[in-house]
Amino acid sequence: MRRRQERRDRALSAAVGALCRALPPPARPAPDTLRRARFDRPQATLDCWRLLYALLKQIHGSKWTESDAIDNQIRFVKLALWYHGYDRPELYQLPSDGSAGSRELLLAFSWLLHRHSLLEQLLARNRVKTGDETSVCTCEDDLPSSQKGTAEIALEYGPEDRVDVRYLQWLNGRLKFQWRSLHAQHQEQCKLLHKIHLFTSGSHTDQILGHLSVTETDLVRQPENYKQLLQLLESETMQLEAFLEWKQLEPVYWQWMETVLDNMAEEGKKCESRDAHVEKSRLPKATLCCPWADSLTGQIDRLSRDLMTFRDQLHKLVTRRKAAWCEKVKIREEELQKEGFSTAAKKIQESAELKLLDLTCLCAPTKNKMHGLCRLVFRSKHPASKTGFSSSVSKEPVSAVSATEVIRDLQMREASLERELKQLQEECRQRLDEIAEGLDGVICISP
Amino acid sequence: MSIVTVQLGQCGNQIGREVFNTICSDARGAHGLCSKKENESYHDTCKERFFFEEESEVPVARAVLVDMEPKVIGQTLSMAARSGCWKYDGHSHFCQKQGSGNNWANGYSVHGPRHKEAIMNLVQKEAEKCDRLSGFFTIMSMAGGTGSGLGAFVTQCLRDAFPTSFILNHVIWPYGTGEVIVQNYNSVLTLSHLYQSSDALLVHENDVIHKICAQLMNIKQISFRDVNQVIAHQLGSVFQPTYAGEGGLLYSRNPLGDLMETLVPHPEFKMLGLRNIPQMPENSLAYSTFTWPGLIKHLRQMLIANAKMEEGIDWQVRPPRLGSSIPSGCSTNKPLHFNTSIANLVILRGKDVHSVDLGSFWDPSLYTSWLNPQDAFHAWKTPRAFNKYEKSASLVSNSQFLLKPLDNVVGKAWNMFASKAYIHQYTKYGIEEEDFLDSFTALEQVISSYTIL
Amino acid sequence: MAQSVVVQVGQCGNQVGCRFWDLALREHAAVNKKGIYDEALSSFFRNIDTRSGGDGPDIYKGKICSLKARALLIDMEEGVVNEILQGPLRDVFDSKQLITDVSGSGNNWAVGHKVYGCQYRDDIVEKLRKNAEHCDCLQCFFIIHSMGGGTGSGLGTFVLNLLEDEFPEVYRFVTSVYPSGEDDVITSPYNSVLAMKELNEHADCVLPIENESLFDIVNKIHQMINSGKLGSTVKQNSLVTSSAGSAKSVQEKPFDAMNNIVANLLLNLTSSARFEGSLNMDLNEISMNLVPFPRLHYLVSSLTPLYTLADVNVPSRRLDQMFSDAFSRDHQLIQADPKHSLYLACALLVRGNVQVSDLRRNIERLKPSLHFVSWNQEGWKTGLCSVPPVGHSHSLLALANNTCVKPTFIELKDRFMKLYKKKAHLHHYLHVDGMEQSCFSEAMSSLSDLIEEYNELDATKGGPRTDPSRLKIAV
Amino acid sequence: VADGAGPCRLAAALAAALGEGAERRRELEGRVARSRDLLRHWGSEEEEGSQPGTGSSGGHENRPSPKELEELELLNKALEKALKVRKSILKTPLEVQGATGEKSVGKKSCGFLQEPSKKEDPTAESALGRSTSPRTVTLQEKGCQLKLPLPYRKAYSRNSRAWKRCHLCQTSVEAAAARNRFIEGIQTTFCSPMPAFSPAEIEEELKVLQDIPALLSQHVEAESADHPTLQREYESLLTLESLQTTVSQCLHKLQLLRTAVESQMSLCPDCTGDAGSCSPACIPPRGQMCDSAGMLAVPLLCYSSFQELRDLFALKLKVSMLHQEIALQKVMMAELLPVLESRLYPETSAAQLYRAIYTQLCEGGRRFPVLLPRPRAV
Repeated sequence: MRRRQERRDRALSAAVGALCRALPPPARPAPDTLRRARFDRPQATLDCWRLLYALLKQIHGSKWTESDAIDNQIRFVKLALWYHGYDRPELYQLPSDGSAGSRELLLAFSWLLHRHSLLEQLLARNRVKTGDETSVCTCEDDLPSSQKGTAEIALEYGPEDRVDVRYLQWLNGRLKFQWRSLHAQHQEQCKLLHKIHLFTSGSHTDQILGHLSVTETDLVRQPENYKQLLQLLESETMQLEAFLEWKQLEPVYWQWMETVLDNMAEEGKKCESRDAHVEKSRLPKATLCCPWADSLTGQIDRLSRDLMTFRDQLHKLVTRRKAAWCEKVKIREEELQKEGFSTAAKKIQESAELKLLDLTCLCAPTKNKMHGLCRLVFRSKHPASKTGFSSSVSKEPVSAVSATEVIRDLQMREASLERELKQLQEECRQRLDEIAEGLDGVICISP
Repeated sequence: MSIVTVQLGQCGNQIGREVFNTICSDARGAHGLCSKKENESYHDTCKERFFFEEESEVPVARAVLVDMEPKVIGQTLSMAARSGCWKYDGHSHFCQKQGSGNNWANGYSVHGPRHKEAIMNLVQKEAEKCDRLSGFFTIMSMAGGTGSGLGAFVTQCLRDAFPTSFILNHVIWPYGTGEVIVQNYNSVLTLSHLYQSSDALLVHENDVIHKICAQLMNIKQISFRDVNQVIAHQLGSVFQPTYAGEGGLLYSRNPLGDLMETLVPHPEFKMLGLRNIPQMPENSLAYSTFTWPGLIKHLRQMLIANAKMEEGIDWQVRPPRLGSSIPSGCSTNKPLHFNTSIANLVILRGKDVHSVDLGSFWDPSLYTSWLNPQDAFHAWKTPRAFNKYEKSASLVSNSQFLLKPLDNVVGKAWNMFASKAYIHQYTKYGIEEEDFLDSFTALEQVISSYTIL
Repeated sequence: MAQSVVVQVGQCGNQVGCRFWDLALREHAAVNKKGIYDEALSSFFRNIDTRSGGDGPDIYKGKICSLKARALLIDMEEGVVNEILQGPLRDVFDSKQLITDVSGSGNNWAVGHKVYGCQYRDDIVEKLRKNAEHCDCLQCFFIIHSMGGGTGSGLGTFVLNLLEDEFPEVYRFVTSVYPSGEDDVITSPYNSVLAMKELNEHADCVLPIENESLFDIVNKIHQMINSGKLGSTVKQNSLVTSSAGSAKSVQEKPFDAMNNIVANLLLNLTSSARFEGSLNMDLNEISMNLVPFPRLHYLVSSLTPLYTLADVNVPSRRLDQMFSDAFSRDHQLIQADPKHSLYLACALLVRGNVQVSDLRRNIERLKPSLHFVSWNQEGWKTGLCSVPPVGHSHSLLALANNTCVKPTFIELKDRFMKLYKKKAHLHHYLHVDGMEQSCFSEAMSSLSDLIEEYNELDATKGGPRTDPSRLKIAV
Repeated sequence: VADGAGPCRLAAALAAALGEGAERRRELEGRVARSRDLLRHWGSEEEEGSQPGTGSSGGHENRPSPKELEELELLNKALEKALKVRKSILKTPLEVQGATGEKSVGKKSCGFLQEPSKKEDPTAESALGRSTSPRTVTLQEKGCQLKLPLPYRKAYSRNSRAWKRCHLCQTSVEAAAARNRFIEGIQTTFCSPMPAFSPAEIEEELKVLQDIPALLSQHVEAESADHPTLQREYESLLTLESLQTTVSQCLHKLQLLRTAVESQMSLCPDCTGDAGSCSPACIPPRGQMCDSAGMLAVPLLCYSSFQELRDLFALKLKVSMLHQEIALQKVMMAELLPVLESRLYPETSAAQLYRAIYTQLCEGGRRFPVLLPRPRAV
C-alpha cells in the first residue's frame, strides 16, 4: 500500500516536473509551487498568480512585464479567465493582494491547461524563429492597438486646445502615405525573400524545406552572431522532450487534480452556509456600466436592426414572387404536368440548397482555420517538387497551407471589410446630406 | 528604392533627358567634396533610384518615353545614347505618327484610351525591374495636347494600376503668352484632372526659369535647352540622395514617400513650388563663396516674399505677428505680399551641412494656423556637394507660391470660355462644356482654399 | 511621321504646285546630304523601287531610289500638266497621279463643280485612295487652286467636299488664290463667291492669297535689286530667285517668282512637322490654335525675309526686323493690314537659328502695337524649327486670324452683286444640271454671314474691356 | 466656439496610428537591409574565415562518436534528396552540376559532409575563385552551394525530430478520461447556469455575423432579375425562401448572443465593484482569435511564385489597413458628426468645417467637395 503510494508520489512528482519543464522559461514555476498550492499554502499564492499572469499574457500576445504591480496582475488574470469562460465564482472572490487562494489558482491553471491546450499553444506560439515566419491570419490586427494609449495621448491636448479638422485631415493623409510606404517595403522584402529562397534552393538539410531562410543564410555567413539562437533551439528541444514526458505521465496529474477538487468540495460543504451570502451578492447585479457589454450590445442591436429590415423586405418579395408563381403555374398546370415538372422540381430544390450551402457555412465560425506563424517556403509548381503541396497532408510530419488558400481567405476578409467601410461612409453621406440642407445659402457639389 | 520616370510629350521628353543627364553627371562626378565612402553610397543610392545596370553596360534610365509623334523621341534616345554615360532602354518608349495637335481632348479622350494598353505595359515592365518601387515621376507640360491630355490620362491609369504607389507630376507651367493659344484651357483641364489622381504637382514656371537664365545664368540667347537644364538642376537638387530625416544614418530609400508625407498629406493642397540657390554660370562658380547663414537667410526671404529667384528679393516683407492674429480665414491682418506656407522642405547639400541653423524656418508665423512647425517643416541634408556647387540649398514649398499663376490661368481660361471660343475643338473629341465647368469649379475651390490659409 | 497629299487643281494650282515640288526637292537635298530616304522626306514623297519597271513597291528605309510626289494633279486642260511632264520634274509624277481633260471649264464654276465633278468623281476618289494607301499615317490634304477660274474653283471645291466625305479624319488645308479686281475673267466674282461657300463649310483652314499682293512683293524685290542698294549683297539662291540661276531669269517667267512665294509658304508651314526643332508645331496644331470658331478659318499669311543678305552673321537687329516685317502691310500675301485690325489669334513659325528668347523678346515688343480680341489677349502660338530654308539663316511665317481679311471678302461681295443684280452671265451657269438660282443666293448669304461674324468681332475692338465674372465659391 | 475636446481623441488615435506605423516601417526596414546585404556581396575570404568548424578540418581531426555518425548519415540522406530537389528547381547549368555531384555522393555518403563542394563540383570551385584571389560573389552565384554550420544542422535536426514526435504523440485513453472527469467536475462548480458562450466566443460569433447582411443582400440581388424559364423562377423562389430561414437563424443566434452578453456582464470581474471601473484597456485581450493549438509541428506556408508571395503580403497589409481605417472611421463618426450637428461653431466656418468633414467621412480623405453659393431665389 505504502509502496504503491510512494510509486504514485514519484510518478506525480515526475509528471509535475515534466509539466513545469514544458512550460516556457520565463513563466516556468518550481514544481514545489504546484505541490504547495495543492495544500492551499498562502506562500504559494503569489507564485501562482504570477504563473497565470505570465501564461495569459503570452497567450494574449503582449509583452510580459514582471514589473506590473501585483494587484494589476491579479486584475488581469481574473479578467482574462472570465474572458475565456472560467466561471468558478470562488476565484473572483480571492483577495486582490495575493494573500490567499493558491489551491483555487491551481484549479484554474489546470482548467486552462486542458481547455485551452495551454502547453501546445505556448509551444507553438514561442517556437524559435529560424525560418521566414509570417502569420497566416490577421487576428492580431482585429483591434487596432492604437486604441491603447489613446486615452493617455488625448490627455495631452488640453480642453482649450482646439484641434482644427484640417489638421486631422493632415494626419490622416500622412497615415495613408505611411501605408503606401509600408506597402512598397513589403513588396521589396518579398522580392528579396524570393530571391534568397530561389538562390539557396537545395541547400537546406531538411528536404521538406529545400531552401534556406534569411536567418539561416545569414547564419552561414556569420555563425558567430547566432550563438544565442543555437541555445534557444536547444532549450526548445528540451522543452519539447519535457512535453513528451508529460504526455506519458499526464494521467497521474489529472487523477491528482480530481482529488484536489474532491477535497475542496468536501471542505466547501462544511462552510457552505457561511459562504451563501457571498454567492448571492454576486448574482443580483444592477446593470452597471460595462463598456465591453455596451459595445457588443450596440453591435448586436445594429445587426439585428439590419437583419430585421432585411427580413421584412425579403418577406414582401417572397410573397409577391409566390403569388406570381402560383398564377403562372395555374395557367400552365397541364403543360407542366406533361413535362414532368415535379421530378424536375426535386433537382431544382437540390441546386437551390447547394447555392446556399456556402452561406450557412459562413454563418458559423470556422474552427479549423489556420492561425499563427508559419515558415514561408517556396515550392515551384514544377512537377518534380510536388511533395507536400496540398494542405495539411497527414503523411507528412508538417502541416502546410498553400498561399493560394491564405490569399483566398484574405480576399474574403478584404471584401467584407471594404463592404463595412463603404457602409459606414454611406451612412455618413446620408447624415451629411441632411446637414447640408440645413446650411444657409450653399449647394454642395460632391466630388 | 526606385523611381520610374514617365516622360510625356515634347516638353516632358526634353526635360526628362536633361534630368537624367544632370543626375548622372552629378553622381559620376568626383567633385562631391566628401569622403570616398560618402561619395560611394551617394552614388549607389542615386543609381538605385534612377538607373538599373545591365551587365557591365552603361546605366539604363528607369524611364518610359511617350509621345504621339516620333521626332522628339528619336532625338531624345539618340542624344542620350551619344552621352556615353547613360542611356534609355531601347524598348521603353512609345510613339505614334501624329501628335495631339495641342488639343487636350485629343490626348485625353482619343490617344489615351487607344494606347492605354501599350503604354501601361511599358510602365509595368519598368516597374517590375525595381526591387522597391517608390513611385512614378511624370514629366509633362500643361500647355500642349500630349503632355497635358495624355499625361492626365496616363496619370489616372497609373493611379488605378498602382494604387499604393506615389505619383508626383512634374508640370511645366507655360509662358504667360506665346506658346500655345489654348494653353489656358489645356492647363485648367490638366490641373483639375491631376488633382484627382496625383499625389503632388511639382510646378516649374517657364517665365521664371527664363528669367533665371537671363539674370542669374547670364545667357544671352536663351534656348529651350538652357531652360530645361536649369529645371533639371533644380529637380536634381531635390531628388539626389539625402539622409533620411534629422541625424539619419542612411541615405533615404523612400524619396517620394518622404516628400509626400512632409508636404502634401492634405487633399486640397497639392501644389509644390521649388526654389534653389545659388545658381550661376559655371565659370563664375569658382570665384564665389557662400556661407550657410547667408544662403538660409536668402532662401527664407524668398519664401516669405514669394521671390522667384535670388535677385530682386523684397526684403521689406515680414511675417505677421502671432497672437494678435485672428485665426485663419481672415487674411486682413497679414502683411501685404506675405506668402503663407502650409509646409516646407529644405534640402541642404555640401560642406558643413550639419552645423546649419535652420531656426528661422521653424517660426510658427510662417505657417497656416492649423499646422505647427513640427508638422510643417522638415529638412534633408547631405555633406555631398551637388553639381559642382560647394554649398547649395533647395526649398520645396507647399505655399501660396502658385496662387497667382493659378488664378491667372483660370481667369484667362474663363474669359475664353465665356465667349465659347475654341470649345468646338474639344467637343469634337468628347469633352463637353459640362466638363469644363467641373474643372473650373474644382480649381476655383483650390484657389479659394489656398487664399484663405 | 505623318504624311500629306497635295491636290493641285486647275492651271494656277498646278503651276504653284510645280514650284512647290521643285523647292521641296531642293530643300530636302540641302538637308539630307546622305541621300537616305528619311522620315522628313516621307511626309511629301514616296520612295519607290523602279528597277523592276513601273510602279514598284515602296521602300521605307535606306537609300533614295526614286522619289514620287504624294500628289494628285487635276486639270481640265492639258497644257500645264503636259508642260510639267516634259519638264525637269517629270520623274516625280506618273500617269496614275494625273486627271486631265481637253475641253476646260470655260471659267465656269458650275462646269467644274457639277459637270466635271460628276464625271470624274470615281476617278478622283480612286486616285486619292491610291495616294492614301501609300501613306502609313495620312494627316493632311493640301488643295492648291484659284478662286476665279472654272476648274480650280469649281472642281477644286468639289474635291474638297469629296475629301470631307471620304477622309473625314484628315485635315484639309486650302491654298486659294483670289482674283484681283482687274481680273480678265469676267465671271470670276461668281466663281469666287460660289467657291467661298464651299470653303466656309468644308475646309479646316484656308490660306487666302491675292495675286496683286504677290505681284507687289515681287516688284518691290526687283526694285531693290535693281536699285543697286542690295544688288551686290543679295544671294543668288534666295527665296524668290531659287527657281532659276539668276535674278535675270525671273523676268523671263514672271509668274514663277510669284508662285515661288506661295510654294515657300507651304514649305514653311510644314517645316516644323517635317524637321526637328526645340518647339515643334505639327500641322494639326494650326487649326487648333488659330480657329476659335469653325467658320472663321481664314488665315492671313506673311513671309519674311523675302531675300537674304550675304552676311552670315546676322545681327539680332536683323532678326528683330524680320519679326517687324511680318506684321507690316506690304509683307502680307493678301491686300490687308493686320496691324490696324483685330487679331483673333496669331502664329509665328520660325525656322533656323532662333531661340525662345528671341521669340519672347519680339512678342513683347510687338504686342503693344497689335489689337487682340478681349478673350484672347495672349493669342500667340509659336513653333521653332531648327532647319532653315535653303539659302537662309532663318525665316518667319506669320499666320494671322485677323479681321483684316474682311475687306477682301467685302470687295468680292460687291463685285459679285454688281454682276448678279444684272443677272449677267447667269444663264451659263443655270443651264448646267443641278445648278439653280438658289445656289447663288445661298452662296451670297454664306459670304454675308461670314462678313457679319467678322463685323461683330470688330465691334468689340476698342470698347471698354469687361471680363465676365468668375465662379464664386462659398469658402 | 467648437468644443475642442471632441476631436482630441481622434487626433490622439491618429497620432498613435502614425507612431505605430513608423515603428513597423523601422522594423521592416531593418529586415530589408539584412536581406539586401545577403544578396549583395559575399566576400570569399569572409566566407572561408567564417566556416572553420564546418570545414574539412573539423571533420578530419576529431573522430565522430557513433551517435554523431548516425546523425551524419541522416543528414547525408537529406542532402541527397535536397540535391534532387535543387536540380528540379534550377535548371541549367546547375543540372550538370547536380548530376556530377550526385554520383560522388552515391559512392561515399559519409565523406560527403566532410568534404565540402570541392570534389563534388570543380566548376563551382573555380566560379567561386576560392583558390585564387579573393573575389566577391553574389548569393545568386553561390547560394545553392551554401552549407549550414554543423552545430546548427545538428541542433536543427534534433529539434525538428522532437517536434515531429510531439506531433505524433497522442493522449492516452486513460489520460483523456481523467482529464475529462476533472473538467466536468470543476465545471459543475461554475456559476449556474453556465452561459452558452464565453466572452471570447461571443466576440468571435459576432464577428462572423457582421458580414451576413451584406452577403444576404448580394444573394437577393442575384435573384431579383427576371427569369426566362419557369424552372429558374422556381429555383429563385426556393432560394429566397431558404434565405428567409437563414435570416431567422441569424436573428435567433443574435438573440442567444444578447442573452450571453447580459449574463457575462453580470459576471465580469471588473464590473462587480464600483461603477465604471471596467477598464477598456484590458478588454478584450488581444489576438484571442489567434489560437494556434494543435499546430504542434512546423507549420509551413507554401507559395509557388513570386507573384503569389507578393499578393499575399499586399493583401495582408490591405486587410490591416482596412481594420485601422474602419476603427478610425468609427472614432471620426463619433467625434466629428456631433461637432457638425451641434451647430456651435461660428457661422463663417460652417461651410469650411462641413467640407473638411465631408472629405474625411464620405471620401476617405481623398477627394473634396465644392460648396457654391446658392443662387438667390427668383
